[in-house]
Amino acid sequence: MFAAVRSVLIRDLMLAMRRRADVLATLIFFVIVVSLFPFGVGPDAELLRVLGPGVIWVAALLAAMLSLGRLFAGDYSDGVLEQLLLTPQPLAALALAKVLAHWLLSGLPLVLIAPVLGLQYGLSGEALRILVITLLLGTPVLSLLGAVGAALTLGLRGGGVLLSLLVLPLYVPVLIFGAGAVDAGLSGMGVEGHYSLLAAFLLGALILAPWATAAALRISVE
Amino acid sequence: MAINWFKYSSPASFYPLAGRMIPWAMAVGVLTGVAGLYVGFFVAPTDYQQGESYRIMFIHVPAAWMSMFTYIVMAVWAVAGLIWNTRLSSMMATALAPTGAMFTFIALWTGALWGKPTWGTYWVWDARLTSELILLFLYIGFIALQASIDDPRRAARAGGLLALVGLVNVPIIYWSVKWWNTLHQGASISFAKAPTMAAEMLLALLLVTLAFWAYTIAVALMRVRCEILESERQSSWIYETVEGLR
Amino acid sequence: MLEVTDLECVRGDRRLFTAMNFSLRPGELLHVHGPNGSGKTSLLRTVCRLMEPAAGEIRWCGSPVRALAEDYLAQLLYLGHLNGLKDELSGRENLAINATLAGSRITPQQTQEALFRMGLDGYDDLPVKLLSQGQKRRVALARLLLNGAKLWILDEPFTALDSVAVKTLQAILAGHLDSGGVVILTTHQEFVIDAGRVKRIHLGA
Amino acid sequence: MAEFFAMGGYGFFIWMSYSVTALFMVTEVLLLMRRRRTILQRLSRIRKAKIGVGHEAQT
Repeated sequence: MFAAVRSVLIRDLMLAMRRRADVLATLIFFVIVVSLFPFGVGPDAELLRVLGPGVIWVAALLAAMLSLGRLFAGDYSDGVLEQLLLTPQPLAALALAKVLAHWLLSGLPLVLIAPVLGLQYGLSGEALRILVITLLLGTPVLSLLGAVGAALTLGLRGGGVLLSLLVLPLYVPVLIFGAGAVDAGLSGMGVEGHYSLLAAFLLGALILAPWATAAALRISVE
Repeated sequence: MAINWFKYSSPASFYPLAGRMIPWAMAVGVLTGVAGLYVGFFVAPTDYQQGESYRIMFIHVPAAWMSMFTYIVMAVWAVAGLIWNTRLSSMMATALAPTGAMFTFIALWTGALWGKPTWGTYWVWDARLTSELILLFLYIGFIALQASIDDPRRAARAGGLLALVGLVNVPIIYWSVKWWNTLHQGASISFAKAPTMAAEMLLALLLVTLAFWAYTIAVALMRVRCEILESERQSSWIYETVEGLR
Repeated sequence: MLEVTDLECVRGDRRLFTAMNFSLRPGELLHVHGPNGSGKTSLLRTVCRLMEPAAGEIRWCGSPVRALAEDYLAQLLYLGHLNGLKDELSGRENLAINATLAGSRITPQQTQEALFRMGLDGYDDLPVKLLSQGQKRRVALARLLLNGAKLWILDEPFTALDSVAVKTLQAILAGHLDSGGVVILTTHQEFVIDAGRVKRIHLGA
Repeated sequence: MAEFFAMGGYGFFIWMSYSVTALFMVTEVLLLMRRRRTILQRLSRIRKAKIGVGHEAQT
């Protein structure tokens, strides 16, 4: 089973390396969305400092949406997904491998570049640290929950919009506690509560989402 | 699967049963609705803090209750359909969704109209309004997903799974929003306590809730009958049972 | 070995077939034929458990496949309309990943031999997207040589193959039947199998 | 009467709430009735077509 999980993971990473433009596009989208906000709300440093964490988090949600559409679409259209369903491996484990690959390719880069964008918004070192930790805990949840939506909307017309409609409401808790942590940390309220809640979400999603994704894939391939 | 443990789980026998139930449910709905409005407008006293504006409560609160109950009932039907692969359960879920979404919208709409005279603004990011808004998105997602799938079996199963995921998430979302709201707003506008609930007010609330329940049942049954007619157009019983086809 | 009883298949609101019965013993091949849209692919996908049957049962070696779950899948090899190959990867990489997922260990040597037998010597390192339609199909068919599955389910395996490749595939199928395997396939083409026994099912009016 | 409709100055909010609710509920019922009629008409056309060709309704 681990050999199979590893080979799916490596295959997805390998494919991404041969099609780097897709990975880069998500990252650049993230950077552009974050950088656009000051044009909308004005360059007031104080205002931007307050908005910063929220803007970065919302942009991360949107970037995740953008990349989720591709999570299973390629495998669906060339028949690889059928073959995955027919392997004598637990489908949830294979789905988890694909989600992990998705996070490494589109979640982790966002986490790494977020501090740079945070500087644009004048966030302090402490705020940046909290932001990175929450993103690190939160973005895998986005990938895990998003995978369920991506699997459900596979091959449907208007898939992208539909996917956002299904998944974005489910992201609300992650958004609240992810973006809220920076505020809580800076106002001295203690940020551990946020961390543990995000970790709990991650754990819950890690346990439940692969099963739901596997079930959704079976429904969509039929 | 071998025993038909519930006779009415087959569309053919449920269709006429539903037809007999609809007028009764409608009648109960209209009667309790009229009674509720009468008590609400002519018996219940004017609130000493909010004046007459609190009378919006008589639809706002029942609509909000309905929106949540309906979601749970819908999800339970959908999940039952997913587990036991019974067509009728999934159809019930599909039939409940638009009415649930409608009550969610009504709760939002009346909440906004109640908010203006009470809080001075149509929209506040109050925990209840916000989670109601997210609930509306969940309903719309369910409806949109089913609408974009052509194969009825896939639509039923995908909807069931989505409803299950939603059901797990609803408490988390509700609780997060509540927490978020108390953190940002303080407890300045808790209005559950504001109108001291007179017995007449409670009576009106309960009557309207009952009316909404009966209405939802009637409308869901009407919709389920349409779903059955559409999906069973190949079966001969349709042509034997349905009046007006001869 | 494989028994199908009273199988019924519904697609959308169309009833494709009802009361389908057949059984296959080791060394038997089932040729499913019928016009387009008669439910050939649906039958194959149902036997693979990609689709849930509306009614009926499929048994493998006496046990229902529903209960066997992954043990059944380990005995099964399915090749659909789609080749199930990643365009960006080479034939060799595709086959290696497929084998790992199927739970079988193969050496690069074996992959090389399989591709050679399919007449793809020298193409094994090219990304699949550079191959022709027939060459892609042959890469997909090379899986037959690298998999220990007893039950082969092949949807139109002869499409896009040239006459040499058709002969090779016939030989591979015959070898599989000789070693006690079972094959279900659909095709519009005539084919000759010297080994085993060929059964036929006609679908549609 | 006018006093009743004014609702102590809150008439606009109250009647907008109640009228929209009533409108939605009535519209939903009407739409469902129309949907049912359309389906029944289509079914009876299908039935007539079947009889016309000389086939009986499918069994």
